[in-house]
Amino acid sequence: MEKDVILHVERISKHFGGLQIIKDVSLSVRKGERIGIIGPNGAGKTTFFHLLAGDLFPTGGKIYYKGREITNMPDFKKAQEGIVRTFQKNNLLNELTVLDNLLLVLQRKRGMANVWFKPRNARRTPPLFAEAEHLLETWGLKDIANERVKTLSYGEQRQVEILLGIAMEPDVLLLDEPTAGMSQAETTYIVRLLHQLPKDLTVMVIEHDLDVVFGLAERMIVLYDGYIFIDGTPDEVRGDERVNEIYIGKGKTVGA
Amino acid sequence: MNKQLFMGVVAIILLIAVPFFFSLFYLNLLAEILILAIFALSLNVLVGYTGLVSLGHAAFFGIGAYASALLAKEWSPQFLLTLLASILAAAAAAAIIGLFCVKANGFYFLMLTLAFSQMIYSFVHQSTTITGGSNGLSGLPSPMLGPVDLSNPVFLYYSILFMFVIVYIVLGLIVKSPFGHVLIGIRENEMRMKAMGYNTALYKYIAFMIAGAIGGISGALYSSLNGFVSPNDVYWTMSGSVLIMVLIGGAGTMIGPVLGAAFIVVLETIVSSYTTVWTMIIGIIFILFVVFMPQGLVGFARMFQKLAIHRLLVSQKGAKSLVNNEANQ
Amino acid sequence: MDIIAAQLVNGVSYGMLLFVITCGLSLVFGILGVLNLAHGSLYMIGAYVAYTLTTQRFENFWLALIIAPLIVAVLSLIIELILLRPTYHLGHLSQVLLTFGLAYVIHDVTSIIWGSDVLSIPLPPFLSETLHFFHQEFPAYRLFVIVAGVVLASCLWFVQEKTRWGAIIRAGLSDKEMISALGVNIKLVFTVVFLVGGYLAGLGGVIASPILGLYPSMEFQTLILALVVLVVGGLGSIAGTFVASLVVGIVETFGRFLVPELSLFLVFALMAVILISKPNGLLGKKVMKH
Amino acid sequence: MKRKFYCLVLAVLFTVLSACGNSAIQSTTKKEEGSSKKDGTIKIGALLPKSGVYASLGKNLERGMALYFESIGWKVAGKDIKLIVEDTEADPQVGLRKARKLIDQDQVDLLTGTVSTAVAYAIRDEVDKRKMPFLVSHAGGNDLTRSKRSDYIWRSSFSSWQIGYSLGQWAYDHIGKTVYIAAADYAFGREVSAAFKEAYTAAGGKVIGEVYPPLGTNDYSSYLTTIKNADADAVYAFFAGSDAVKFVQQYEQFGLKKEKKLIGSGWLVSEDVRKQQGNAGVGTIASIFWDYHLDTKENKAFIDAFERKYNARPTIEALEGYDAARIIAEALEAVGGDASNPDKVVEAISNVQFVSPRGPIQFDKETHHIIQNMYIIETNLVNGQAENKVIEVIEKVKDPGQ
Repeated sequence: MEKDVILHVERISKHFGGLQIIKDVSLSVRKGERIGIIGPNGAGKTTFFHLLAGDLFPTGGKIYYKGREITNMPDFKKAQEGIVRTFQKNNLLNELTVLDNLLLVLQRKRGMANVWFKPRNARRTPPLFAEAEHLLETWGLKDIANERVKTLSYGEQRQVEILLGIAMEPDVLLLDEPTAGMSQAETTYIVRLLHQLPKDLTVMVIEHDLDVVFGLAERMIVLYDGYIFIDGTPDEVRGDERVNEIYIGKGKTVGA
Repeated sequence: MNKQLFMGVVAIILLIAVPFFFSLFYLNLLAEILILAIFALSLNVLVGYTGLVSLGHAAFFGIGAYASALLAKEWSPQFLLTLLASILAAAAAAAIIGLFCVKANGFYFLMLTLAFSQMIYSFVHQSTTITGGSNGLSGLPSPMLGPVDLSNPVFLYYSILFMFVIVYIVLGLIVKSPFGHVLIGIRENEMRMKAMGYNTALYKYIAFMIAGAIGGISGALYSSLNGFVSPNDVYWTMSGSVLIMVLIGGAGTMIGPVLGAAFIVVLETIVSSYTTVWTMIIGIIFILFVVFMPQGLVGFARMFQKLAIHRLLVSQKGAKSLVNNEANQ
Repeated sequence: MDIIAAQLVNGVSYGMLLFVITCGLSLVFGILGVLNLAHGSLYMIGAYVAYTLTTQRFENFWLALIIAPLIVAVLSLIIELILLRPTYHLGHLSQVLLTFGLAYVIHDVTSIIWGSDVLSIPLPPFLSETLHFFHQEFPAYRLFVIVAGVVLASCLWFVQEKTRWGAIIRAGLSDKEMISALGVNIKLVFTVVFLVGGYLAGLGGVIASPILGLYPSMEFQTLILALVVLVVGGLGSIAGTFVASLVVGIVETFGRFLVPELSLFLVFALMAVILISKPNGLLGKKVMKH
Repeated sequence: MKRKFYCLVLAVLFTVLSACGNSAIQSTTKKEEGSSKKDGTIKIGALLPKSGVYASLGKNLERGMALYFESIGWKVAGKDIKLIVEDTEADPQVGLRKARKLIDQDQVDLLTGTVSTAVAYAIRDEVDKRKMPFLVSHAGGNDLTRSKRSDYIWRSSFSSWQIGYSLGQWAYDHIGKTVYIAAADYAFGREVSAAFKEAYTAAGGKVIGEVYPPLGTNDYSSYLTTIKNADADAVYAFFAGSDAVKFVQQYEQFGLKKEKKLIGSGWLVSEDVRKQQGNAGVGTIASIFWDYHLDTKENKAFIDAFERKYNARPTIEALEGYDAARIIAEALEAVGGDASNPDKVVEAISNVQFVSPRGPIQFDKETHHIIQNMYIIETNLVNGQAENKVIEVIEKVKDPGQ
């Protein structure tokens, strides 16, 4: 295995009953790579993420991370190890404020989640709050820090979703349709954010908006019917006629 | 925060003063309310903060009560000893039961906890030679604190009050701590908490044990206060009524379960002297709460407070600064 | 050998009794998602109404079997319209609590109307006879209960699988929005389902009470039993409820036969074992979260 | 500002309340000087279940008491009688709470009642500590007049032992040499069957098997099939209330009645369940301390009065309430209506004896338990109705007290 390979997937597959969603997928991801994943609906993109993040376990094959096998590592453990995913549909702590959502991430990162008898507030645990404030400021979410998530607009919730993922300080970030359902302005904003991500962070992104994904990715994977259809540079994918066929065949046009 | 502390101190002073002014009946009633409040607070850790609705919490109350009673009867009535034994016994039971229960969610969790508590009930009910069967154990020696005999209701009341304050403070700290916030996070969205890297099953397990251990405390206090234990302590109706206390009082708040316990005990004791249809009254109140006051008595108080403040703001000039001043004191 | 066969018949008849008690609860929960904790209370009303009808009005069990469940159905229609329909926005948990409060209210209302004495429903002569087989004797009424359970299960199966209403209901199980898309008034579906659930509860009351008797607090006993069967079978599955009824009935009967000391313990142990090994019950649908 | 206000309220509250007296501190430090009130009323507290499974028993006890007190115009030794009934829900905790309310709040002179033995045991220490005369009018747990005996607790109802033991010899002589025991699985059921077993085996009989279905069992079919296939001459059963209805009915339906005589305690075929059993109870033999068809003039008078007032047959619990009320009234009469000294009150109770509707009764001063006749009754069909008939009297049955 190459030295800078961070994630290595070896012939994984996933069945649900008689249905095979993922078929023999193999993939090597280098540290710092930006990979876009596209494919028609039902191609298995989100299931693939579930397998990587540990929400589901593969029925066959192996996953290696930093040289270690993690195939059957549970989801929370993978998150701790640095494989972090965002959700396709907003999946936040809706009754809590943005700040509280963020603090939950930070308190674990800083090893404070098991403090029992000290209240968590700005006076008693200042470092947490300082860091949260800093992050919110950096990401331009300071104004809504004390709003409950459920009162935010969809686009704002999306931003919080991504912020939580980044705040985890992952090594591999799996973004599941980060701009879905966003306005043009919000999309532009998110894309700019994503461009600012640290260079050594590995990012895999599922995205239907091809403009976004081609702008972001240096490597493209087209999933079709549970297997890797094409794995190449954005230019190769763009030039491949079969890609258009897949989309059209499924009644969809490439967004470009 | 300061205001809260002040209110707390006032409440404690009032509770300390009670034996000087109220008759023995009210003192005993209050002691019982405090014990059931501890019990409700312990369940609230699960229901209110972790989002796990248990219908088997009486198991820990009963285990605590029986452990304390058996120890007092067979070995030594030392209050601290029986209390410690009850906590350990209840925590151990929670450790075993929790192992199976925390994997389940929602309704399945509820039914599993019910199943385990009913199994314990049937054991208690059946093991006549140890537990006295359906008659329970009575005639327990009165608890001793060192050389002091706690058979005097006033001393016993103070011991119970002391335990209540301790439990309230400890739980109050826990739910505000980072750990407590993890529980709240699980209540809101367990999947997200996992994605954040939290081993939610472990946290639920710990919450289950905390709730069990504190439930054991309340059971031990109950057997010390009453001088007897009965299988009713373990029966599902006990789990049901403490659940009602939590829900009527306001789940997920600290003071709610305490108010709920007081409310139900008073209703059951006072109202039932005048009418036999007090279950109907509880039922109607319960329905009204669910429809109009989903946050329970606490929500009611808050709404009232808001109204009062609002009125103050409207009626008085400069009232706003007054309110602010007080909040900052 | 005969005694084993006899116990098996006992188990099946007890199982069918459980099914008759539980199917209404299962139906309502499966479609509405609301666990109706007043189910036992509706069962009790059915039983008490049948008692009044058989002993004071018509002195005819069959008439009571037809009328009493209808009265309970009307009552549950009223409950749905007044209590549940205006509160759907509060969410399922609140509605469960509502039905619990309702159970408390009904508890006292029935004790005001019917008192606290132990009562029983007299049976028509040919149902109170005793039949002989396996060199053992069985009350004819037990066999009637088995038949009633099977007929009820077949009816429910037929409606669910073979009729338009069944199709709508099955759609409702998986996707509430889809029903609306089909152009069906979802509120009407809910009302009808709750009404049918009430009817079944009442029917269960009439059929089961000649065996189980009528006494104060019977509804909570029944409710717990029904909940156990429901959860063992798996939520939202009538077939699961049917299987669970048989399993619980047979296991409990043989448990009482082989280890009578554990009678009280057994049914809950069975439930715990099933829930631990199959967290969604015997035939429950796996809840997919994504 | 607000804080000052609170302190002020607190101070005012303290001063106002301290004027009230009767605080817990006072009553636990000072010795109480009798609770007799100057207003000339005697307060009697009754702890009875008014809700839950035993509600109808509580109701009948209350009716019986009211019937007797009414017959003496609610007056004893020139003082008014006030009866305060509290609902115990047959739950020991609630019972204790209510007992404390009656003692502290209502300042009753005397306690009576409790259907549930668990409740009686639960309040035993409180009653003993507070020196409150307590006449037990139903709860039959043996230990109440044995190991848990108290100077202030007397029992006018029965003990489990009396019920079970009285049938043992008779069953051996008249029914058969082998029995199977089936009893509800709770202390009462177990105590009664143990007492029966004691007498029956002492007489030479053999117990083939025992089974204890839980209280409130739905379906006895499994147990009955087991019993049916056992080789016993008779079945001794202890069930009460709805369990008795179900058991006796199913006993007949599963064809046991033809093969094995059903015998047991009187609650198997008592007034409140016999009608509901249809005719399933016919042929049953039972032992009990009173029956509706007991042919004495005292019983006739009692039944007449009860039926006139309530338009229903009295149950055995109504008789218990009636007798308890009479014992209380006669004891109070003997102390001249002065209930201030509990020791004198219990002394007076111990001396009460009269011919009750159930026959002559008096207290055993050693055990504090009632000495009474036990009756063997048989259920027969009379005009299409199942009715009991007394077939044997066992006189002056006395609990051994240990």
